[in-house]
Amino acid sequence: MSLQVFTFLLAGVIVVSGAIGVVLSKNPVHAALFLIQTLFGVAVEFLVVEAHFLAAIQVIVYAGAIVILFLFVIMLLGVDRAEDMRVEPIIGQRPAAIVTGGALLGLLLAVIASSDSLTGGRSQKGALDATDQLGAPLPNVNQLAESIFTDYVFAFEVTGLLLTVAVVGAVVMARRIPGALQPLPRTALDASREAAAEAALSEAAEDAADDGVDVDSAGEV
Amino acid sequence: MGELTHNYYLVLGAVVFSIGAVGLLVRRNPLVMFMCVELMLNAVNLTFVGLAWGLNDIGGQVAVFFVMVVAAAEVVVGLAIVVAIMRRRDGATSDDLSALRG
Amino acid sequence: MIESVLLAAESSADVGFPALTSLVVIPALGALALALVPAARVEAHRLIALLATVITGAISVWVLLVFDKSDGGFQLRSDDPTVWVESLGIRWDLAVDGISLFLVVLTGILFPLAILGVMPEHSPKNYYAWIVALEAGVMGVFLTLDLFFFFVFFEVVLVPMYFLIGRWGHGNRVYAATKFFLYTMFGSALMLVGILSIVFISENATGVVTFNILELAEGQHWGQTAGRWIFLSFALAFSVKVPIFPVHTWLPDAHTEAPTAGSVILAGVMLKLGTYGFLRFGLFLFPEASTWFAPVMMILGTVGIIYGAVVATMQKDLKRLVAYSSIAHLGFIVLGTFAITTEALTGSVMQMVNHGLSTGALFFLVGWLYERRHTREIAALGGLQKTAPIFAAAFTLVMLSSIGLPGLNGFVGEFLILLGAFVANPWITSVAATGVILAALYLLWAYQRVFHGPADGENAEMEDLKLSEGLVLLPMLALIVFLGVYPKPMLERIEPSIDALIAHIDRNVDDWTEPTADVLAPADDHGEDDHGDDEEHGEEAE
Amino acid sequence: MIDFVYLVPLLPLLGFTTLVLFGRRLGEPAAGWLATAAIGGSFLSAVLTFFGLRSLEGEERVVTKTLFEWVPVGDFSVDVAFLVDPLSVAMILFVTGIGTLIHLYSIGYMHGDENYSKFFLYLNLFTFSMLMLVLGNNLLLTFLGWEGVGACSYFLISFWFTDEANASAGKKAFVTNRVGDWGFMVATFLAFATVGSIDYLTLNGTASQMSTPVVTGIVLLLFVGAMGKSAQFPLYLWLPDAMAGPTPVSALIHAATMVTSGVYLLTRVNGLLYEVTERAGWATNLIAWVGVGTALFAATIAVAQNDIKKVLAYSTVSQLGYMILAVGVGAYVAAIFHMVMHAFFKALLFLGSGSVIHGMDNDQDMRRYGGLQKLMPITAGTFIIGWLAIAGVPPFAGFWSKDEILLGAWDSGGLNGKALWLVGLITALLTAFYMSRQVFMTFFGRYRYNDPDASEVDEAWSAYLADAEATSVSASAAAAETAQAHTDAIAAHAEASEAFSTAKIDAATVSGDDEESAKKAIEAADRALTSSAEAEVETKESSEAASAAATTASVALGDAQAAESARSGPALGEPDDAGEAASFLPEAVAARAEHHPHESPWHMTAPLVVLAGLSIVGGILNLPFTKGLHFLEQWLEPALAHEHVVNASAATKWILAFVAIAAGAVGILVAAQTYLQHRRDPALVERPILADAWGYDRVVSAFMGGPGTKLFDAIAWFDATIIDGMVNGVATTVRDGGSVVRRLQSGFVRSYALGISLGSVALLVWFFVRTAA
Repeated sequence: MSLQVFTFLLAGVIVVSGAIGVVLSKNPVHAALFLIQTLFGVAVEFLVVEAHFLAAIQVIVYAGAIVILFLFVIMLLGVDRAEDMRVEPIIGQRPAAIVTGGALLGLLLAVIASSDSLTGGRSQKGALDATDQLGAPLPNVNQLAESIFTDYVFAFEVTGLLLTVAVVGAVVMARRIPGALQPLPRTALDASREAAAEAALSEAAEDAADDGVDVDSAGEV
Repeated sequence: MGELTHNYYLVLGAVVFSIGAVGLLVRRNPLVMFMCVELMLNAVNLTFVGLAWGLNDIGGQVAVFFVMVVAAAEVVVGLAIVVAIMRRRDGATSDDLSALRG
Repeated sequence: MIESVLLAAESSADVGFPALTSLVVIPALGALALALVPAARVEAHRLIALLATVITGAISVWVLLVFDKSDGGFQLRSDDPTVWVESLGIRWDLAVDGISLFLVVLTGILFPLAILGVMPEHSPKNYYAWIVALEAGVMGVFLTLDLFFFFVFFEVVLVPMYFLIGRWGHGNRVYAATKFFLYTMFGSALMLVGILSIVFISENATGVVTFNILELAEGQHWGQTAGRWIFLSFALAFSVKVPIFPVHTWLPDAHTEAPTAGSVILAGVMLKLGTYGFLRFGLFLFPEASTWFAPVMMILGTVGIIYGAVVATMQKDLKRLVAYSSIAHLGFIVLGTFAITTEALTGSVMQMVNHGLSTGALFFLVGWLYERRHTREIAALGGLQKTAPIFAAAFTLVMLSSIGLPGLNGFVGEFLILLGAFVANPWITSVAATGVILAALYLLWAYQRVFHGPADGENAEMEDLKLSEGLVLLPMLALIVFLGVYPKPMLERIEPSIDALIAHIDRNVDDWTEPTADVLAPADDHGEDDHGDDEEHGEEAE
Repeated sequence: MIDFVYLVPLLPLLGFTTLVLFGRRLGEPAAGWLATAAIGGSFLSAVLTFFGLRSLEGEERVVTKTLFEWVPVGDFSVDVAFLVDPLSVAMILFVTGIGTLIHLYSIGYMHGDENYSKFFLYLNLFTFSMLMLVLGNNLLLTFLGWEGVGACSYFLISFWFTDEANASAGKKAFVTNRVGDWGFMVATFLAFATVGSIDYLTLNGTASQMSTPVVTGIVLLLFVGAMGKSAQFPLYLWLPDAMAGPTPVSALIHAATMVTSGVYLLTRVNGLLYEVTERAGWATNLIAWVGVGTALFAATIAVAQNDIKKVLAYSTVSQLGYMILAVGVGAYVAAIFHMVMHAFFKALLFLGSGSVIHGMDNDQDMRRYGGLQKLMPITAGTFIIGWLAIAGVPPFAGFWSKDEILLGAWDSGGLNGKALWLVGLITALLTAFYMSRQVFMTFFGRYRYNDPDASEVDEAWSAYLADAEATSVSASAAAAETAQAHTDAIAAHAEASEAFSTAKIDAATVSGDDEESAKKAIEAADRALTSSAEAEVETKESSEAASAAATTASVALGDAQAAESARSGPALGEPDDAGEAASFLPEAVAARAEHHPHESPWHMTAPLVVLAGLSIVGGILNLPFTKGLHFLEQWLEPALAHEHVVNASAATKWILAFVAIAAGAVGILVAAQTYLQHRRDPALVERPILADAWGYDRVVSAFMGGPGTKLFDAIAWFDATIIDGMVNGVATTVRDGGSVVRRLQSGFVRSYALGISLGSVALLVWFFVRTAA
């Protein structure tokens, strides 16, 4: 077992355990922290296969910026309370999700197992192990830069535009509009929830009546 | 166990992707759902990088670069939406937003 | 034939003024102008609509005047059609021949009358805009030689009519409009597949993509089976539009609930899109399939004649009765179209115009009746001839035209259709001819119930025909009488194109010849010889 | 001079257009005079045409005058062209001639009608159409006229459209005729499909080359057309109803001209008929039998009609049957001869009846006529001439032509011909009978207009009985009431006497002030007792009186009932007497008594006189005695190439003539015995089933109104429910399917995500399976 494989496996355990943590932790803050764990693990995996630049921005952008953004939002909105994982309003969603996830995993693995060789055309610019005129291996950043600013320059520009639009959009949406906010439209779920609450209330009232207690006060209790 | 091959990355990617997918389907908190989406994106990134290595082609890494940018944009917009929703209803879950029911 | 057509097109290209294009463009511009004028400028709407339609009508009459009656090919066609999509061979290619000429003129005349004849009850701006837009679409269908544009126009006309019925109609108007729209849309969905099929089949054979019907028809690259199937896809679209039994039920609803102008246009020109389609895109593109399906179509036409008449007889709503009478009349046209003889085809084309005039006029009258009495129920009317003698006289004349009284236009068309169809198939035609009895039955019975008898209640106070209404009706009545007494100018313009069409069918279908007046030739030896010679001379003379 | 033929239809057309445009402004009587002048001019033109044609030699007398090309399409070409030959000229002469007379007559008859000018407008249009029918050189132009006259007939029958019955009759005429027109049209198609032409000369010329089925088909289909227009069984139904129109219309259209056009048409294509006779004799024989059958059938119905115009209508049907018979046996000259003669005398009879109706205040019931010859001498005289003519009395017009037809039938060969002749003869007898009946009932006998008729007497009696009964009932009710009052009074008296005694007892027990009041009470009670006793006596008297009145009334009722049951119908020839019920006769009777029948104005009588003259001498046209006297036959020869040549010997002819005269005489004598001398009860012949026209009309109407309407309704129901139901069913299915599928759209984003996941799984499976395979 080479160092490479060892590193990969170690990082892999970090990644997978982080991912499971994200899914299972009731508190979004915990989930965010687990996500950071996963992202760091991924960064390590990048390093293993010589994607140095990507590993760097994985840490800087993802872990540094995106997850922090998540945490900001969680804190801003104060939604850091635990989600009740015991109930599932949509009937059959959870088993279906697990079956689907399992099937997805199984099939993907089956596909990987059944494909024995790699095929595919080259992209126009550069192999990973390209060298300069002197025969020295090119730094990863240089290679990536060359590819991005030649072959993919149009995509790059468009991405820039996309980011700008996203920022503008985010600002517009998150802006606080003066005056009262339009409440969310009522949904079927709301109705069922209210019905359930009402049923519970009337049940309580009945119980209270049985016990000879005033209904209103029971409601307040 | 021998040498590291791109298949390791593919398997890892598949596992993380599936976990992300299950999380997305199971969790109701929109923020956590976003995190699961990030997991899935990262899983894809892993396969890209792994294949770039296996195929000895920088193109895979370029793709990852773009994925990251798009992920950043997506998170920005998505979180803005979450903020906008949460302002209207505190502690809303994704199931509360079912106004498009047929 | 193509050569002659192209030659004709060149010879008539020196007109200098794109008359046919303007027939489509002027109404379209009119609609645009109406859309741009503010809704508050009420007086401007009617004026613009009138201006657009009257100019269009004038151009259509001018086209009629410059039309060369000796030429059976397409005329006034630009020799260098504007290419719209080069790679798909889609061209803005308009032309007129004897078959489309009178439909174009009918459209040109009917639209201004429809605008003059009735005022919308509300939202005049949108109303006029839709009507004028409709004219552009209808003209486009009649004029284009390009299948792509044909399909576009064929579908485009649905939209204005949908809104006219849905917004300005009566009673159950939304139901009627939706039914009309969906039904006809459904009918023509398969036609698009058919159009693409023949275009691609031709492309495979020639390497050239073209939507031009002349080239497609001349090529006939599709085989027998494919041709029949594709013909069916076209036939379905046209059958719904005509409509032919049993896909007719949208028509009574649409006609009944439509506003008066809508009914007039619907009956006058829009139903002709179907029958015209059968002639131009059925017979011309698929000669083999048409001759193969001809007996079925003749039977369907006959069923339509009898069935429409029988159902019309029992209607309690006057407008609905007229609508069902349309089914019967269009049955005659279908019968004539698929008899594929010169007489029957010429009669069919003429009958299209006749039906437009007489049923259009009937719808005007029924509409005005409704304006006055606010009911169309036959049982609620009665004795109106006493209170409104001029109204009754106009109704009588139009009704007699519809019944097919000789000396009025309806007869000439009907007679020619039956005559030609008889030569093709005596038995079916003998049955179809009973339609004339039923036509008399349902119309006279309706007339009796509405106009005869004592007038009481509101019937006793009904206003007679107003001068303005009379003036709207006058051109139609004049044409009804003129075409009945002297149909020759019309027939001699239609016939060369029909001859060309029949020659085209004859060339492209191996074992088919036009049924001629010889099928029941006497068994006696000497008689047949003499007679046969006559026939041949007759054909040479043509 | 033949070119004058253009003027013949043109003048009525001009008259028509002028009246359309200015009719209302012209008003009465200018519009009428204008129309009459137009037809008169047309008649003069016809006369000039006649002389023009006469100046030509025999075979040249067939001239085609083309006006313009009408419907030219492909192999088919039809001109507006006139075929001027002896046959058509003979027709236009009598159409315009009689037309002029009837126009003139109408000026008086339509006096005061609010649609005066419209009437003449229609008449002119009718004449124009009729002339086109006659002059057309081809089937199509004839069809134009054919339908034109049909339409005018429709307009004129329903001329007084406010009455539903008239409107229905007009519609019935048009629709029934359309059934025949179907035959005409199909015949035209068949002719075109066979010959490639539909003009008469070509058709007659190529008849011999047509195959037997074709020529038979054309002839029979044309005969279907003729059955409609010439009112033959089974399509005759409309003609009796057509009498709803104004009488001049009945005379012009439904007796003299239009209805004969079927006969004319068959005569026109005599070349075809000849071929049919030669090759498929059954077909012409069928025509002959339909003709003679209709003649007999209609004659039996005419016997029992009471409406003066209905008799004439059925008579017309019957006479048309004769003409069809003549055509069927190939006696075309006889057919045309009878057609012209019939036009003379039937127009005369109709106009005469119109004059009577006019004079009798629009009453058409012959049972109320009688003795009118004194009051309307001209009408009566001319009507009697018409009667003699139709009854076949020599030397009046009808005798000659009817004789010709019977001779033709006899001579058509074999037992079949004899049978045709015999039926024709019986019809002749019946004709003489019913026409005599009409004349006797109308012009002879007692003046009966003041008499109440049977139904009115019945009405009077039932009114009388009802009145008596009402009296009786009210009297007994009054008796019961007074008796009750009496009982009440007795009770009141008893009460009062008790009150009195109680008061006395009370007075005995009190004293002091109370004594005073008790005394007053006694006085009051005494007064009450006295008055109640008076009341008792009074009510007793009134009760007795009332019960006596009730008894009287019930006796009177019994008497009335007895009288009613004892009353018998009128004695033969005597008026029905209402007797005791006379004062209860409907007011109409009294109103009639006020009426004084009068002779019509000169516009109306002048045509009668002219027509009467023609009916007397008309026979001269074609006297049978020597060849030289066959003017009509000689004249028509160029047009009728296939006239049947009579083989019968002169002796046979004489015998047949005498038999026919004898039959006519028998008919007249029987009628005279029955209706003049009242020796027989008319009910012997006036059977209800005959009055009901053998129930045929009723059955047909019942079928049309019953199962026929039901069938039509069923089809309309089928359309609305099944056909449209299927369409709506498709729509409903789509909508229902949509509302089911809609549930999938839960609105939960996680459900959608699950869907996407499932989709990816499915895609993966697909890829995997594909690469594996």
